[in-house]
Amino acid sequence: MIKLENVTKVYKGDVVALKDASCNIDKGEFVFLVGPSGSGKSTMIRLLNKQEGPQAGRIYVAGKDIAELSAWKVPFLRRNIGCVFQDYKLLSNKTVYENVAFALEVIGRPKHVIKTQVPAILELVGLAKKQRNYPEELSGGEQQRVSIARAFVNRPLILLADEPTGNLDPNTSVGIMRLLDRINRTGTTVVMATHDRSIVDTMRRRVIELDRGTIIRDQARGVYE
Amino acid sequence: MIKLENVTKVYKGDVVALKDASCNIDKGEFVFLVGPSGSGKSTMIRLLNKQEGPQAGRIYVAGKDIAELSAWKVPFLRRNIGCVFQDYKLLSNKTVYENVAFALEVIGRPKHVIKTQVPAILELVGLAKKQRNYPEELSGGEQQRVSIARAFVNRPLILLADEPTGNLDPNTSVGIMRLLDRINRTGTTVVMATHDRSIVDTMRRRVIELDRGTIIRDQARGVYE
Amino acid sequence: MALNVNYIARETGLNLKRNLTLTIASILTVVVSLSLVGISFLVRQGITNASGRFRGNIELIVFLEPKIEPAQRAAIGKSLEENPEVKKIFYVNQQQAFEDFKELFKDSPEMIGSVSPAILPASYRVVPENPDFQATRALSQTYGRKAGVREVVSADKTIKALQKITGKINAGVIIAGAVALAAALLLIFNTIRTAMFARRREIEVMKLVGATNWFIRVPFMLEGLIQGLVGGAISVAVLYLYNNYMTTQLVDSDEIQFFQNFLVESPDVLNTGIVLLVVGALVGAVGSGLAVSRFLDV
Amino acid sequence: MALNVNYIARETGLNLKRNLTLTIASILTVVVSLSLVGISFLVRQGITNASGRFRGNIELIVFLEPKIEPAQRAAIGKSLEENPEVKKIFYVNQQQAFEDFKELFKDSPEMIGSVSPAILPASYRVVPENPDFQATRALSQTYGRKAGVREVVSADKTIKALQKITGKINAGVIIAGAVALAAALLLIFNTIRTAMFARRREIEVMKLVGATNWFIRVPFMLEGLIQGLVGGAISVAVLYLYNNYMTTQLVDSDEIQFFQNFLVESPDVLNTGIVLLVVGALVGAVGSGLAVSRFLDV
Ligand SMILES: Nc1ncnc2c1ncn2[C@@H]1O[C@H](COP(=O)(O)OP(=O)(O)OP(=O)(O)O)[C@@H](O)[C@H]1O
Ligand SMILES: Nc1ncnc2c1ncn2[C@@H]1O[C@H](COP(=O)(O)OP(=O)(O)OP(=O)(O)O)[C@@H](O)[C@H]1O
Ligand SMILES: [Mg+2]
Ligand SMILES: [Mg+2]
Repeated sequence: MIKLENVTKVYKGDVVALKDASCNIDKGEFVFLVGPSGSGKSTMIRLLNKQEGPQAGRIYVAGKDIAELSAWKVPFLRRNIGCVFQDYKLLSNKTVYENVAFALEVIGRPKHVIKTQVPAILELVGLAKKQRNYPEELSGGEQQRVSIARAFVNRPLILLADEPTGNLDPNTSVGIMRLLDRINRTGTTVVMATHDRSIVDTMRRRVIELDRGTIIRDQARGVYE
Repeated sequence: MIKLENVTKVYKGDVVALKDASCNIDKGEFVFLVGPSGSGKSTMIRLLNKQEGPQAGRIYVAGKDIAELSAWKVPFLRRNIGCVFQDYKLLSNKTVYENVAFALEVIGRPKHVIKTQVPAILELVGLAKKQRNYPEELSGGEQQRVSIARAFVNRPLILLADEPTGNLDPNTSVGIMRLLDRINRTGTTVVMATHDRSIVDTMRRRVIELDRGTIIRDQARGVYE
Repeated sequence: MALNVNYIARETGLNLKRNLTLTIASILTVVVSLSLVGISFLVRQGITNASGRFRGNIELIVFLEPKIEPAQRAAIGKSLEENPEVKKIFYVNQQQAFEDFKELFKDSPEMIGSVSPAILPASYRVVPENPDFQATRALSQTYGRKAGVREVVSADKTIKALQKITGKINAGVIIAGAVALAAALLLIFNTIRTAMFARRREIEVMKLVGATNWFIRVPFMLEGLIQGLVGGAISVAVLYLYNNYMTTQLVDSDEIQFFQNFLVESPDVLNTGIVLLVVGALVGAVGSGLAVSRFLDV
Repeated sequence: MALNVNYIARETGLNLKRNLTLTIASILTVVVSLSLVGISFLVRQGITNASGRFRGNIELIVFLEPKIEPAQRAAIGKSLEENPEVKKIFYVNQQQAFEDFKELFKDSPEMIGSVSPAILPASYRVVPENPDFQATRALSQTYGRKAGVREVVSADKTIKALQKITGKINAGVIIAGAVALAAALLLIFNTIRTAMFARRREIEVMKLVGATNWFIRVPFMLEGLIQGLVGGAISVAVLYLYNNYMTTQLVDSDEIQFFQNFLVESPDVLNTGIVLLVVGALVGAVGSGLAVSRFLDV
């Protein structure tokens, strides 16, 4: 499903965010991406949905080299990849409901589908009461959950989650992880960057560890450290 | 140092974010604020530095009722309160160095002081190499550490930290907690909202637990749950 | 990609409402700049009208000797009427010449005092078949030599001069109008760009969630179109108020007939109004489309 | 609170550089709108100059009978000279009257053809001591009754009419200038507000870190001042180019002396330029100060 071949990403000022990284993630896998702050986890996720391009190496998503995707096809790639951004990236002019609905409108879902699916998913993440609020009027954890809801409301093939529980209390985190697990069981490939030791240690899934841009560990049924 | 008397904060749409909350925090204390997502932790912090005002109750900071502070005095209150915001609130047009320096410029520190103190504090939070970068060019955890550096570069009387380790890996978190502890030992009152069970359980400091806006626990040398 | 009309309408409406500061700013810019353009167009129209009326179509005047015999005068008239080069003639007797003179100089009574009917020569005003420089000159030479004719004045120089003046004024006003229009376009686009800059994050996020460029662009363009239309409509209203005010002002000043020449007809105002609406709508839509594009490259 | 000059200068410089899109937008708006204001001021100045030159200062003309005795003529002249109400007189003989007439109607040769020196009366042009309506009328009645005087024309009506015309044109152009200025202020403030809106988060954060209102406001105002000055300076350059172009155009058209009346002197251009710079600087600084305030309430 996802394949990285010797991918290197260098930011201006010679910051090597990813160095010669290679890995292969199959359809239906659940992968934790761990590593200290600044080790390149978010960079890897940004490369996968073509928010940025690598300096070297090839990236295949669903069998296609995404470097060769023409600009107008990129949106279609992104529709197959749900993404929970580390900084949420909510639309500040839209309500919670509209933010989540937007991901469905983008793929042209009819109104009645939107009207049933959006409240259902908001219920799942515990935001049923906040539908009419704007992102500014939510707590940090609530905003994070809106981002999670938006990322998988359209049942993507791949779910990239960049620290989706960073601003959530342990109980809510467990709820979210159950949800991710359920989604994963329906066949969605999940890649999740996280700092949460207890989650990684409880779930015992594949763990890829980064350190200063290099993959230093790739372990099935791994732990945080 | 900080005193809340029956404070109630209601947002539009009848969201009761804080309900009849009372507590007393002495100078030099270290307090963890815990509770599920949306329970009112950030609201309490926003009330303390007068980002918002309560509907009922009184809030005293350093012996003064902050509701009676005239508008032009609010900046001076804020200079005594360092704040790590949950969403960092960095100035996107300023580099890391400039962001931290701004907190010193605001209180009129001379240039040579700024020139020595800013690099020192950035070194402490592990960002010595990122001084010339803009917030956009930093990882989530790095941005969070800039926010931390800015909050205590001017040695405030009170340090409010809203989930300062939410985007940090365990090791970096431990480093930051050591720093906070050191600051606390110099006499600074620290109030920290957190979801990190292991930090709270390790430090064993006073814990105030919120649930749907109500203080349900106020325990010296407490644990997360 | 089939765009959902429902989605576009709703999205546009919400954008207009929720970014009220930016909506108002854009409409304000459109109103102010298009009103300036509209007014400069109307002034231009007024000047064109006025210069059209100043110009007669009499190209040749055959002045007769004041003491000419009536028979001689009739002969000259007949010869003129029969000349194939002449289209039409008017006889202006001495009294009429004086009336004309008085009319022309009614604001300069000292000029009127300096002449009397007996002094002014009678004349034939001649409209040549062919209002061409050569033909006019030939006629003028033919009749200048006739007995009883004091002088033939060919108006070609006057007309040239008048044309030069009105041409220059016209060119000046057209340039002013073009400059005002260019300025308006620049200002409106500038405001749209600034407003879009304030929303660049939003556009980026839409792109990251999988929206295509046109999916994002169309509501923004519709938004710009509406802002342009609303702004255009308001400036049309401004234009009508201006024109009404000017019309009453000009008609009021009937002691100075000169000004009435500058009156602008309703159809002209209507045309200018339509131009404003179209310009507003176009620059709003196209400007927004262009301004969005800058941030679509994510 | 003592503001740190160093800080302000650096902060302003960085703001100008790092918000280049907004800086350019603001300067562009200032340039376009102030150029329009400047040009309308210059046109106003030109029209004022022209109408000043059209108006003479001769208020009374005593036309003499064409066949007046030289002695009688001299008597009238003497009487005029000795009259305490009269400041100055000029004698215009028949030939001079004809020359004047030719000069006046050089673009209308058909008028010239209609008169001859013998036809035009000689006249005394009189400048009254007191250019007042009553005094002029009294003089006119006194001399109108004298033998040898054909008619006395008091120019009061002409002057009134002329004043009315130039007054109206002037009022119109002043209004146009005021409208342009108001439009410019509105447009500039509008742009500043939009630009500030794009930076509202930044302002809020500064406030939350403990900055006082003036600490935030002063660099923004300085920024606006500089944008206004730069924009003003560019529009002064536009103004000079415009004036140079117009001057060569007008001087070129020496066959139509009429236009030369509209020439604007360098000091006028300089004054207008200074006004533009001051307006630009003021509206930039004050506008920014006001626009920031909206977001300071944190
Ligand atoms: N746009 C950019 N320009 C320059 N450097 C960048 C940019 N984006 C990221 N970096 C740098 O690249 C490195 C990797 O960043 P990345 O965001 O991938 O880290 P991360 O593993 O997600 O960290 P965290 O856990 O703190 O979110 C960091 O050192 C960061 O400063
Ligand atoms: N501006 C606002 N308007 C309306 N409701 C608000 C606003 N700000 C916060 N709230 C609501 O108030 C409640 C408390 O919010 P607060 O940010 O204090 O939660 P929190 O304890 O910090 O949560 P988290 O751990 O997720 O950050 C939440 O339900 C939130 O939706
Ligand atoms: Mg990251
Ligand atoms: Mg919070």
